[in-house]
Amino acid sequence: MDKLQKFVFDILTSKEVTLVIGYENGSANKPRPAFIREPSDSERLVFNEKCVLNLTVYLGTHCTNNPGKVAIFATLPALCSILQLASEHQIQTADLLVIYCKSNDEFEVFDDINKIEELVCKEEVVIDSKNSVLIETISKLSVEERFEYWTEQFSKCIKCYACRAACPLCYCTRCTVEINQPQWVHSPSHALGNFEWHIMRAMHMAGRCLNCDACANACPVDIPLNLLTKYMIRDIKEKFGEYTFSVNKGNLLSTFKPDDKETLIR
Amino acid sequence: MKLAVYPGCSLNGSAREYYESVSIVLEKLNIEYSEVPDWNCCGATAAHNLNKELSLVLPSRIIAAAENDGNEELLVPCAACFNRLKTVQRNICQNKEVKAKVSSSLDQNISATIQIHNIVEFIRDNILQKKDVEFIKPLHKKVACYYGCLLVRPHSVVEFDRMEDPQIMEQIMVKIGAEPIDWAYKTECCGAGFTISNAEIVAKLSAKILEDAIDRGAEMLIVACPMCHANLDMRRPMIEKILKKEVKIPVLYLTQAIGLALGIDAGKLGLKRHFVPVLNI
Amino acid sequence: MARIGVFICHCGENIGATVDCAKVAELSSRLEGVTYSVDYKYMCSDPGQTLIKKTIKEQNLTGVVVAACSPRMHEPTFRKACSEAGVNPYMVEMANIREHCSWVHDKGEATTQKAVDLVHMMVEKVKNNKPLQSIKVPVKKAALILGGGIAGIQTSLDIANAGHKVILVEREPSIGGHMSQLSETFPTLDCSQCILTPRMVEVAQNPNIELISYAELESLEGFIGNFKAKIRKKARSVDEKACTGCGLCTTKCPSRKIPSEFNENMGYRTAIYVPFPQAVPNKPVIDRENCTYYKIGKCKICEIVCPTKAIRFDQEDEIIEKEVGAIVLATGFNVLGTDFFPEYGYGKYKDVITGLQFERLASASGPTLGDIRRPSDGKIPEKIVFIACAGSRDPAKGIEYCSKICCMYTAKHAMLYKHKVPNGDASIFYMDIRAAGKMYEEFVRRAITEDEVHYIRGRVSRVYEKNGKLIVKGADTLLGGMPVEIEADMVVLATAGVASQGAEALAQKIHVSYDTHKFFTEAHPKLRPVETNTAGIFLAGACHAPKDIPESVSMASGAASKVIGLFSKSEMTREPLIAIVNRSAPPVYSSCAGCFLCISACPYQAIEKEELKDHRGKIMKTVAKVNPGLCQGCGTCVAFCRSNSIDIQGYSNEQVFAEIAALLNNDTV
Amino acid sequence: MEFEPKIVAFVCNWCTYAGADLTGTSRIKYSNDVKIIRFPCTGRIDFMYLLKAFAEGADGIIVSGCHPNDCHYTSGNFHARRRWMVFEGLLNFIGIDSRRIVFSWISAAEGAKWAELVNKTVKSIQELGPYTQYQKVAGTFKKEVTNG
Repeated sequence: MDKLQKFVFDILTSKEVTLVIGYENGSANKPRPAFIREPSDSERLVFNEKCVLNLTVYLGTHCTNNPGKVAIFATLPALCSILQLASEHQIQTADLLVIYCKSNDEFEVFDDINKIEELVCKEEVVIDSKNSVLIETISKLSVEERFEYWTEQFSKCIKCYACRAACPLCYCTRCTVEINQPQWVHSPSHALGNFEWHIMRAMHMAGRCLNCDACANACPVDIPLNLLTKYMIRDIKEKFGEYTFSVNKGNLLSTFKPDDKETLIR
Repeated sequence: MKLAVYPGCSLNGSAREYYESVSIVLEKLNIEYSEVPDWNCCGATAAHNLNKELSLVLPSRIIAAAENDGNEELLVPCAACFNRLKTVQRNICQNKEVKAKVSSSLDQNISATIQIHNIVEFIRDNILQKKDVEFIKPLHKKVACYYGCLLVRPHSVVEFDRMEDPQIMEQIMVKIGAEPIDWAYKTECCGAGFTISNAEIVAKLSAKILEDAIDRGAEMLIVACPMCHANLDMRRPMIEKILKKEVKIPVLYLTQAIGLALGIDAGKLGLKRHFVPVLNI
Repeated sequence: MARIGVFICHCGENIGATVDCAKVAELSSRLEGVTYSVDYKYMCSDPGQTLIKKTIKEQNLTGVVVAACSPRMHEPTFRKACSEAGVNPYMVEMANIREHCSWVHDKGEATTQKAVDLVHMMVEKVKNNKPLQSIKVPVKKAALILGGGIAGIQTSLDIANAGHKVILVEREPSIGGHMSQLSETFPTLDCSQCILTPRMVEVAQNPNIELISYAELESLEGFIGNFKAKIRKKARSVDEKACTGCGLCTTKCPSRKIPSEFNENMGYRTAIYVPFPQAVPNKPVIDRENCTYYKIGKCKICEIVCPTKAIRFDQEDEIIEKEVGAIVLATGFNVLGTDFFPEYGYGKYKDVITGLQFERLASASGPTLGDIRRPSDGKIPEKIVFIACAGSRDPAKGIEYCSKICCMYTAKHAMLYKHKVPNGDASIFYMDIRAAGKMYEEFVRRAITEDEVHYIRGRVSRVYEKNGKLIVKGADTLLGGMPVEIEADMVVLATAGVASQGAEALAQKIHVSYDTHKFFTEAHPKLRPVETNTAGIFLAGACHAPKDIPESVSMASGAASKVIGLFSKSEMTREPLIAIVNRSAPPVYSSCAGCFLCISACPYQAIEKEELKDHRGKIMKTVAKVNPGLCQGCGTCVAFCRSNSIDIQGYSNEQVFAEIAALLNNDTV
Repeated sequence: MEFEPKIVAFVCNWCTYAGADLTGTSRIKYSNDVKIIRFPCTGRIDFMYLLKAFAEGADGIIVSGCHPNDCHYTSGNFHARRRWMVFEGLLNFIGIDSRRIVFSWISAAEGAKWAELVNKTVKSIQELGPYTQYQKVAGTFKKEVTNG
C-alpha cells in the first residue's frame, strides 16, 4: 500500500468520507476514473503522470447524490476547476475533501477552499510550449488561411459533444445547441453548425477555461479545439492583465473595470 | 543586491567630508558597494534650465553605467544628484519617446530599472530596519533635522515620506540617541544654487533657518545635501551680520552624526573640514 | 396565424418625397403574414389613427407595423391607438423609414427598397412578438428616511404632511445634524438653531413621523414599493417612555470631563448626556465607554437621582423591523481630518481649529457662550487667519473637488469675528471666491468692504508657533507671489466636506452606487438628480455631494415629492420589457443551471436566487429569478447567460433572429 | 456596377439609435447599405447574433452604443466592451476577418459621427469585397449570387 492508498484507506475506514473519486488502472494500464467506497478497494487506486483526466467533471452529480463527504484526486487544473465550480455555485465545498496529488506518495490535502485559492493564486496559468508553438504558427497564417485551417479541422467534427461531456465547466442543464427556438446552432454536423458550435463553446469558456485539455483529449476525431480556449487565455492575459481563478471574484464577462482596454472601439 | 554609489561632483570637492563619512559608515556596517565606473556630472541645477536633452542624457548615462556594471541598487548621497537621477529615471520609464531618444544618444538600450536611493531612506530601510546596529557612542544632543527642498520635492518624483513634514531623519536621530527638535524650517529653501550668483539671498534664507533652529534649542543641524551644508556652514559671516549675533551652531551630515554614534573618529568622518568647528564631541 | 397590418406614412413630403410609399405598401402586402397594407399622408394625425383603428377592427388584425418616423417619437402614440382598438400595445412595432431612411438617402429605387426591408424586418419581429401586460407592483405607503439632519428633517416633514407614514432613523442621540452645530447662517446671518429647532419639534410632534434616534440600519431586503428594513436601536440605557427629560441625571453625573462631540471636542459633557439643550428627543443617553458604572461596576448615581426611575443599565440593542415602499438617504457629510496637512499644525497647535469648531466658538450655546476665545488660553484673538480650501481642490494631498460651502462660511466666520471683536484683524487666504448663489456675492462683498476682512489670494505654505504666536507663511499671488507672513493668534482651517463615515458600508448594504469619494451617485447627473440607480431609493442633501442648507433643503423636498409621487397610487405600473428566467416542467424546472454569474452582471441587483420545490416542498433546484420590480430591461444578463435561460420581453432572441434574417434575405420581396 | 455590401448595425436605443435619428433630423446623407437593428443596450447584444448575421449573408457589421460612463443602464456597455474585446480575439484566431466588424461609441448627439462611421464602413467593406468565404460555409452564398 503506498501512502496515497493508505490515506484513502484511513479516511474511508474512519468514515470521514464515504466516497473517493480517484484513478485506477484500466485496460493497457491506462488510468481511468475510480469511485471507491470500500476501504478494501483503496488498493486499486493509482496516481502517476498519465493521470491527466480532470475528475472534477464527476463532482456535480456524484457530490449531490452522495450521502456524506466526498474526497477527490486533483491535479492543478482540477484545483482551478474546483474554485471555478464553487464560484459558479455548482458544488458544495463543505462536503468536499481535495487530495492534490503530485505522485503516489506525495500529496496535499485540502478541506478549505480558501487554502486551495491561496495555492492556485501562486500558480500562473501557462500554455505548454507545444501548444504555444501551434498557436504561433496558426496566428502567423493570413486570416483566410486561418479560416481554411479551421474549416478543415471543424469539417471532421461529428457533433458528438464529447468535448462538452469531458469539460467540468460544461454543466448546463440544457445546452444552447439543444435549443431550436430560435436555432442558435445549426444542428447537423455541417460546416456552419460546426463553426457556430466551436466558437460558442470557446466564448462560453472565456475567462473560465481551466487549461486542462479534457476537451481535446476527449475528441474522437482529434480536433485541436483546446487551441481556441488556450489562445483566449493568452489573449485575455494580454487584454485584461491577469487570468486567475477565485471563489468570489466573479467571472470575466460578468464583471468589468471602467478603464478596461477598448483598443478595437472607434 | 549589488550596490553602487554615485558621488557626483560635490562629494569629490566641496563636500569631500560627506563622501568620506558615507564610505566609512558603509564600511563600518560592512555594506559592500562600488563607485559607479567612469561617472559624469548629473547636470545638477543648471542643465535642466538650459538644455532639456542634456539634462536627460547626463543622468541617464550615469544610470546606464551603474546598470551595465550589474548593479541593482544605486545610492546617491547628494540630494541634487538624487533628484536629477530620480527625475530622469521616471521620465525614461513613463515616456517611450524619451526612452528612445536617450537610448539613441547613449547608443545602448537603457532599462533604467535600477533602484535609486537617497541617503536618508537608504539608511532607514537598508540599515536600521535590517541590521540591529549598536551605537556605542549615543549622540546626546538636541538636533534640528534639515531636509531642504531637493530631497523632498517634487513628491511625485522623489516620493519622500511627507513632503511638508518629513520624519525619517528624526527617526534615525532617535535611534542614535539624539533628541530631534520640532521646528518650522526643516523643508524651507536655503538658497541653494544662488550660493555663488546671489550670496545675499542665500545668507538671508539660511539665516532664518539657523535662527529658528537656535531659538528652539538645537545644538546642531543635521543635513543630507552638500548644497545646504555649504550654505549653512560656509556663509556664516554674512549670516551673523544679518542676525547681528554670533552663530556657532555646527552643521553635520547625517552620516557624520551616525558615524560619531558608531564611535568612528571625528577626523575619519571629515568633521575637521567644516568652517564652523564641531566642538566638544 | 398572424394577421398583420402595415401602415406606411408619407409624413407629408418628409417620407413621400424620397420613398415611393405606395410601392412600399404594395410590396409589403406580399409579405407572409401581412393581411393588409396601406399608405397614408399623416398616420399620426387623428384621421390616420382612426384609419388604423378602423382597419384593425375590419381585418381583425393581430399585429401592426407602422412605417413612419422614429419609434422614439411616436411609438407610444400608435401603441395607445392600437390598444384602444383591441390590439395589445406590444404587438405594435414601428419601422423607422424617416430618420433612418427618407431623410438620409436620396430619392430612388434603393431607398424605397430599404424602406421595404425595414418594414419586412418589423413584420417578422411582430410575428414573434407576444402580447404583454404592463407590470403592476404594489406599493407600501411608508417611507424610511436615513439621517436626521436638515435634509432628513425636511424630507420627513414633506412626506408626512402629504399624509404618509415616515420612519426617521438618526444615528446620533438627537436629530439636527451639522446644522444644529452652526452659529449663524449665510447669507442672512440668522441664527441656525432658531430656524432649525422649530422644525425638529415639528418632527417630534408630527403623528405621521416615527422618530428612531440613536439607531442605524442593520439590513435591507426587497425592492421598490416593498422594502423590509431591519433597524438596530442602540441601547440608550434609558427608558425613553419613563424619562421626562428633566436632566437631573446629567447634572449629577460624576464623570464630567468627556470631550463633547457636539462642541467638536471644545467643551465637555457628562457620561449620561443630552448632546445639546434643544435635542430631539430630549432624552439622555449613557455613553458606556465613559460611564463609571460600566467601567468599574459602581456609581449608579443617575439611577439614584432619577425621579422617574428611567435608567436601564441592562438595556440591550433592539432590532426593529419595518416595511416601507421608499427610502431616502440623507446621511449627510463629515469634515475631513487635517492630518495630511502637517504644515498647518492642526492637532499640534491648540489654536489651529477647523471651521466647524469655529462655529461652536461663535455659537451662543457653545463652550464660550459665543465669545471668540483661543482654546489654548481663552484669550480673545486680536489677529485671526482663515485658510480656505484646506484639503479641497487639492488633488496632490487632499481631494480634487470643491467643497462648495467653504467660501461662504469662511466669509461668514470672518464677519462674525469682526462683529464680536470689532478692532480685531481678520485675513482670509483663498484660491478663488466661489459665491454663486442668491445674495452670496453681495455677502462676500460686505465682508470685504463693510467688515474690512483682508482677502489674500494665495496658498499658505506653513503655520508654526513662535513665542506664543502662530506664524502663517503664505504668498499673495495678486502681488506677483509676494511672500506674506502673518503673526496670528488663531488659525481657522476651512476643511473639506467629505462623505459621512460609514457611507460606503451603507451603500453596499442597500446596493446604491457611490463615487470615488464615497458620495452616493444619482441615477442621472442632470435629469435624475435625486434618484439612485436602485429604484425606490432616493437622495437628499450632502450625502450626494457637499451642499449648503438651501440646496440640501430643496433637494430634500425634491426627494420627498418623488416619494409622494410613488405613493400617489397603491400600485405602480412598469413597462413589461424586462428579463425573465425560463421555467419548465419537472424534472428540469428551468434550464437555468444556477451559476448566478448573472447576479454580478446586473446593474440593478434585480436578479435573486429562487428555490424551486416539489409538491412536498423539497428543494429540487435553485435558479435565478428576475425581480420585475427592479429589472430595468437592459438585457445584459440575457446576452451573458450561457444556457440562454434568460430572455427579455420585447427584444427576445427569437425576435432578434427574425429581424436579422428578414433584413438580410430581401429576395423574398 | 459597384458592389453594394449588406451591412447590419446592432445599436443601442439610447445613444446610437438616437444619434442616427439626429443624423436624419439634420438631413445628413449616408449610404443606404446599412440597416439598423435596435436593442435596449449594447449589453443585450449576444455575440451569436454577429455570427448569425454573417451566416445570413452580411458582408459587414456595425456594433455601436453609448460611450463609457454614458450607458443608460450605467454598465451595459462596459460588459459589452469586455465581450467584444474577447470575441474579436477569438474571431481573428479562427480566421473570421474582424475588419468586417466595426465597434464604435456614438452618443445621441453625434449624428454626424454616425453618417461618417457608416460611410467609412461601407467603403472599407467594399474594399474587402463580399464575404463569400463565410457565406460559402453558411451555404447562403449561391442565393446571394442569384439575387445579385
